Amino acid sequence: MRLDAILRVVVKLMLPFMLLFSLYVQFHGELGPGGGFQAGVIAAGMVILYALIFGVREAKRLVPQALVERLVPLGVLIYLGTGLVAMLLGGNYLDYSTLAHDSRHGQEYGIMAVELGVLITVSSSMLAIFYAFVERGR
Amino acid sequence: MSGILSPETCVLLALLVPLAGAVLIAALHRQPNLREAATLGTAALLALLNWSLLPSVMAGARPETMLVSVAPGLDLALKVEPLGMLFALVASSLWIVNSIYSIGYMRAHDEPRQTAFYVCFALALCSTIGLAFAKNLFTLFVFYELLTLSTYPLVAHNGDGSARQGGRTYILLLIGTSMVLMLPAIILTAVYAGTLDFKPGGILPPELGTGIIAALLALYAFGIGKAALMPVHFWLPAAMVAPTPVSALLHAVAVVKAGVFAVIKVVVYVFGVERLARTGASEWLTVVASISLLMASAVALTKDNLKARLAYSTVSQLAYCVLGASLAVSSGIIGGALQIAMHAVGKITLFFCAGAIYIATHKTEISDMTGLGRKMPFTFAAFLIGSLSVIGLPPLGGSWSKWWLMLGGLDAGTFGVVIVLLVSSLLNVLYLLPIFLRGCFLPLPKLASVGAAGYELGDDLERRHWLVVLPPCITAFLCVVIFFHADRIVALIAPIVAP
Amino acid sequence: METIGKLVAHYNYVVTIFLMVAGLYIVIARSNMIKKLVGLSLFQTSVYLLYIEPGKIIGGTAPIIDPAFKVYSNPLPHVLILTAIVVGIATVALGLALVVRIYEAYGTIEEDEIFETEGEA
Amino acid sequence: MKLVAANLPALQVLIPLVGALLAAFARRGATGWAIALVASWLAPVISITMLLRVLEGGVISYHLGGWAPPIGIEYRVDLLNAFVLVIVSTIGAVVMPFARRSVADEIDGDKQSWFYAMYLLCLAGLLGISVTGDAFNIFVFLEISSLSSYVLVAMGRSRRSLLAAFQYLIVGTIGATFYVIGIGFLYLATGSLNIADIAVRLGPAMAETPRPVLAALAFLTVGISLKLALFPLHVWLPGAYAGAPSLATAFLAGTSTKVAIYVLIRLFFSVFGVGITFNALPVGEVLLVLSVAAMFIASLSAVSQGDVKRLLAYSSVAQVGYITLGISLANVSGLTGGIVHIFNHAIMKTALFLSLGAIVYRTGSAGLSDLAGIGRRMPLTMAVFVIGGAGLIGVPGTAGFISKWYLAVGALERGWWPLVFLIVASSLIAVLYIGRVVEVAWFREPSAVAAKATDPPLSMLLPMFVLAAATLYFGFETQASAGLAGRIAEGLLGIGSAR
Amino acid sequence: METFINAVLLTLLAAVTIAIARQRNLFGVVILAGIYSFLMASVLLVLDAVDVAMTEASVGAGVSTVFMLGALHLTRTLEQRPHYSAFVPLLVAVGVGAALIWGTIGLPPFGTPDAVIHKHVAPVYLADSLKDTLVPNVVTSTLASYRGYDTLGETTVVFTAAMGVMLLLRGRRRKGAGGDERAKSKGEQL
Repeated sequence: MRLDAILRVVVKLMLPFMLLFSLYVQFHGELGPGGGFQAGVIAAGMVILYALIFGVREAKRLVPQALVERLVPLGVLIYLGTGLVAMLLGGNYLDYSTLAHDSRHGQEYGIMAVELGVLITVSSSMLAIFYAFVERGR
Repeated sequence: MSGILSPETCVLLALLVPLAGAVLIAALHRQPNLREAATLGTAALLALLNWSLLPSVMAGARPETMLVSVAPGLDLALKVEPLGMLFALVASSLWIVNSIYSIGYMRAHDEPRQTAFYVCFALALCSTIGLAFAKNLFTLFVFYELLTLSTYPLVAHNGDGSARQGGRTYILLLIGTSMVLMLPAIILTAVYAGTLDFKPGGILPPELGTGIIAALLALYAFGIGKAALMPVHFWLPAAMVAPTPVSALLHAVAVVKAGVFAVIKVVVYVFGVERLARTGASEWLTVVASISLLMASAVALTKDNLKARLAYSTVSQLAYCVLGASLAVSSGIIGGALQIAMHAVGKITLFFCAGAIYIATHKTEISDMTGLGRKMPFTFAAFLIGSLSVIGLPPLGGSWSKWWLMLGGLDAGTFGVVIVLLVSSLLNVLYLLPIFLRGCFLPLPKLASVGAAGYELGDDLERRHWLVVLPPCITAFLCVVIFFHADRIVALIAPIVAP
Repeated sequence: METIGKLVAHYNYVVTIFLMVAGLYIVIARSNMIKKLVGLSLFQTSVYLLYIEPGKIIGGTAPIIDPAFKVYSNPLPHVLILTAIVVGIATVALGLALVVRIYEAYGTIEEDEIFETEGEA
Repeated sequence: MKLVAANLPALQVLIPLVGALLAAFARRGATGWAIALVASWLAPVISITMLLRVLEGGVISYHLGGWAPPIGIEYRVDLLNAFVLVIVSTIGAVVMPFARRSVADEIDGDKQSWFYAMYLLCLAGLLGISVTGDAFNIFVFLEISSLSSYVLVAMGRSRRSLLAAFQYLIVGTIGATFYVIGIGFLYLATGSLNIADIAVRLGPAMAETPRPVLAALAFLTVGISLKLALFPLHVWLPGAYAGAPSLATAFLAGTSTKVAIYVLIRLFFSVFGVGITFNALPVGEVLLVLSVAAMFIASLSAVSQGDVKRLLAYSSVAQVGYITLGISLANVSGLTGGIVHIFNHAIMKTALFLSLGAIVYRTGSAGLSDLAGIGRRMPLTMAVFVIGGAGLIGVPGTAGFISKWYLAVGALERGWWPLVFLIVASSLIAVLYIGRVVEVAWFREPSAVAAKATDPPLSMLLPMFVLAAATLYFGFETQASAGLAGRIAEGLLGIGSAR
Repeated sequence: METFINAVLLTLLAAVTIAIARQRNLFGVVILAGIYSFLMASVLLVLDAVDVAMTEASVGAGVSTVFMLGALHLTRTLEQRPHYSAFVPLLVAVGVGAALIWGTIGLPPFGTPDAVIHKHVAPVYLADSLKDTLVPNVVTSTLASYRGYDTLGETTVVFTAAMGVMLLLRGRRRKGAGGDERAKSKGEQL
């Protein structure tokens, strides 16, 4: 029981750091290893851990299932939309060069945008799959 | 009529009229009378169109129309030449008589799904016309298969087990032979000759070896299963499960004649008579045809079911045509062509009679028909005339075809053929005449005075069923008429074998 | 040393191939569906090496541009394999979902048992 | 507008993809259907436009992300992909009107919009495979289409669908992994992933280190053969087609195997080239044998099936055999036959599965025994079935005949005349299994479930009619199908002007 | 040096694989699979594939293990012995192995800088990444820009899988109803 309490406290303490870490992985992905996928998986892992300790109901309170299921397509939409915007601005599809005054910053922004899309879809997908499995159990 | 319409348009119409008729018939399925009227009208119009084509063809014209070019080298096109003209005339003219007969038969027997019956019938005629006027092998093949498909429902019409069984044999054998033997033959022809168009004198390149030609001929002779050359004949007896009008028009005229017609056409326009005569690549076919001819007659002797006996008689009579073609001499070809017309008229008469007897007395076995002649004099008279014509006695049409075939045998210098013909005529006598004699000269046995249907055989059988008794009388009369006009047919055919 | 290096390199190739084949073997030979899926992911994972190992350059470093380094390993295989990994997990997740449904429908996840109940493969 | 015109290749895939995402947001089935309808009807517009452009302007190359190949990923549309794109997108569009009721009937209400999302993902995946010019990009979209097809199959009502989906997933993933291995070898040998670039660099690579190249050829061939259900790697297909919901079956049968075949053709003729493919390894011989085996064994197993969906699925395996046969012939006529059969089989088989879907919609069963007499209750539906069946048999006048004609000619040009007989003989088996269904449906008394059935509403009939009409139309007018296929074949074999 | 570390790790991987093949308790199998992924990640690390290693660790060892356990929780945890003989699979596996070995023999030795793949496309990425995209991590720039379209596709794959799993597992449980049963229900409702 006490052990359980310790566990809960530790996890509660860990959560912000994990979140931080995933964000770090996300945005440091351009300089060091990492990027949307890794960050997305870590973020999902965070919630899954939370669910394992505090139960799925709690986790769903933290991250509602409906929201997750909306986020799954949203991420792809962001990625896809970035490409479309680039297209509307006169470039080929996914040609980020058109996104900013000069092509290199355009590329940078574009990469950030799509990585965000990847993050959203990956994390929410992993979570959605997890929820689906768990809820099937009950 | 060809005064009003150009021959080309007539050709096209000849194909479209039965098609339109089919649609019309289907549309009128609620009013039987109008429906039957439509059938008759279509038949009449079609015959009219064909007859209107005759003069120009006689005059040497070869009207043709292009339907559609499927692919380079594969054209769907029509072209009228004497042989096709003759076949089309026979089929379409007899369709009129047959329609009257069908109406009588179907009503008296009140068959189910009559609309479907008439529609398929019209479609079958449409395919027959297309086949008769085919300009090239591809067109011939297309309509050949369509004819099979459109007649399958007619064969399986009754829907009971035996009908389904017969239908299976029918479609499998006909589609099978045509796909496995005829189609490769056509493809080979296309590859060798580079064209599929029928041309007098043949299209095969001269350098082709005799062996290949003989093999190709075999592919055609057996691939065209509708010619019912033994051993691919047994679809025909199987098809006898169909209602008698179907057996009459399709399996005495349209379908089977389509077969032999195709064989003759291939011999004349793909191989070329001289070519075959020179190489002797068709001699084996003469032998096969003769055997088929005699065996079929022999089998016919053993059959007690009237339709079955007629069927085997048909098989043997068809062999005459193939025989004529295989002789590869002009007189033989003419004989074969004549046989198409003569046998058609004679055999349809016999089938009509068989059907009439069945309708009136519900008897199918010959042994049950003892003494029926007294009850149905007209029918049996017609039957006698038909029989004699098929046997080939003057003054009946059948005699001419036999005559020309014998000439052919002599010209080809194969006396065996003459003997075969004589023997088989004898066999014909043996299996056809007894039916008549038994019907007219034996007394009606007491117990048989009650028909299979259970009602007393009154004396007004034929008056009650005049719709099915009239047609055989007409066709019997035709047997006589055609005898005196055979020269015209010869005149029509002669050009195709003129050297 | 040189020759030993070569030998070891070949040894690596062989082991890599063994890993793939073993995964494939588990997929085909095992009847338990979860075991099949595990085998499938082993098969896919081991294929990564086919791409990554040749991408490595001795003495090179990770392909993150840095003035300090001159030689980098080939980044393209890494990119492809990142994709492959994600595809792999997606497939496995879907497969597991199917397994769960199959268990609910048949009460077993042994393929041959199911074939026996269904009567045909 | 110029914007759209400039980005057609990208839009070809993006529109269904966006549609899928929107459908994923949607909750109501009707909304999902509307989205799917719009998305899938825009696709053929684009593909046909591109085909016309290619016909006049030659190959379209589109650089995604503005990075020129081989650095970036290229969309490269030549006649071959344009043709395949048209097939896939057209089938995807034609079945949509049918989908509304069929899906509403077979899928739970709350899942319908997601089902449509899956459908669109599958469509997008297949289009993506066909349009891309990058070997690895093919793999990615292959996985999109595969995963979505697994789900589509699993959505079937019967628990067998789940089993089938799982087997499909295992086999499909093995196939995909083999493909990745093959691409790996190609990459290691040439250092490139762009198909055109690989093709250029393959010659030197082959000269230098042939083994990785040949290993690549082997693994790619096996991997793709798993996807296109080449006999004997077809075991997953019958279950999958039988288990899937009607819409999914019709769509997948028309498209998914076809796209896999496209990839095979692309690899054989555009990447490796005839030289390596057919000379370095005995690919041609093996393919030939397996194709013939498929044509016979799969057809024979189709004959004995009691579930018509399964029956048609086995026939699909056999028909794929014809296509691969054309590939293995590797001459213009043969390849033309194979490519045109991709198109012809797509329309025929989709028509068949749609009509079957309509029957399932009415009776809830695809069992042969339940279909007894259905022809009289659902005449229009069964008419479509008969036309499609005639196409499978290869009756002249249907699209199927054209394919077989070219295949046979191709075989003859290779001098393999026995193959001609095998081709036509195998189509006889089609007569057996189609005839079996037709006979039960038309000539049996209606079964309990069939008795209450009636033809489905127009929205479901129309797609069937369109496809049936196409089956007949492309049997007569083949400029658009066989003509184009011929140009493609010449292009692939480096003969003639097409490119 | 890398070669030798590599060899050790690969040997361990092989050992784990054999253990997985033999292990019949599925929990054990899943855990072993996790270990396998960790080892694989370290192999990848040695091979300079840092991003791949990171992904493999988090995905292979993390998420997929969780999913596997989730599935096990809903099904059976002990594997039956397969009824049929494993001869044919063995044959297939050996054949594939032979093909792979045969194919790889022609390849350049491990780690040489002058293999063809280091000559053609890859150098361009390494050279241009920074000036094209301001992104020093070439993997990221390639992933997101040069081959960004692949990544879009791969994101779509994830999306597809998620939708698929939801379609399969969400909603009420339904024991599979055979087609025949549906036929009856149809018969009634008509």
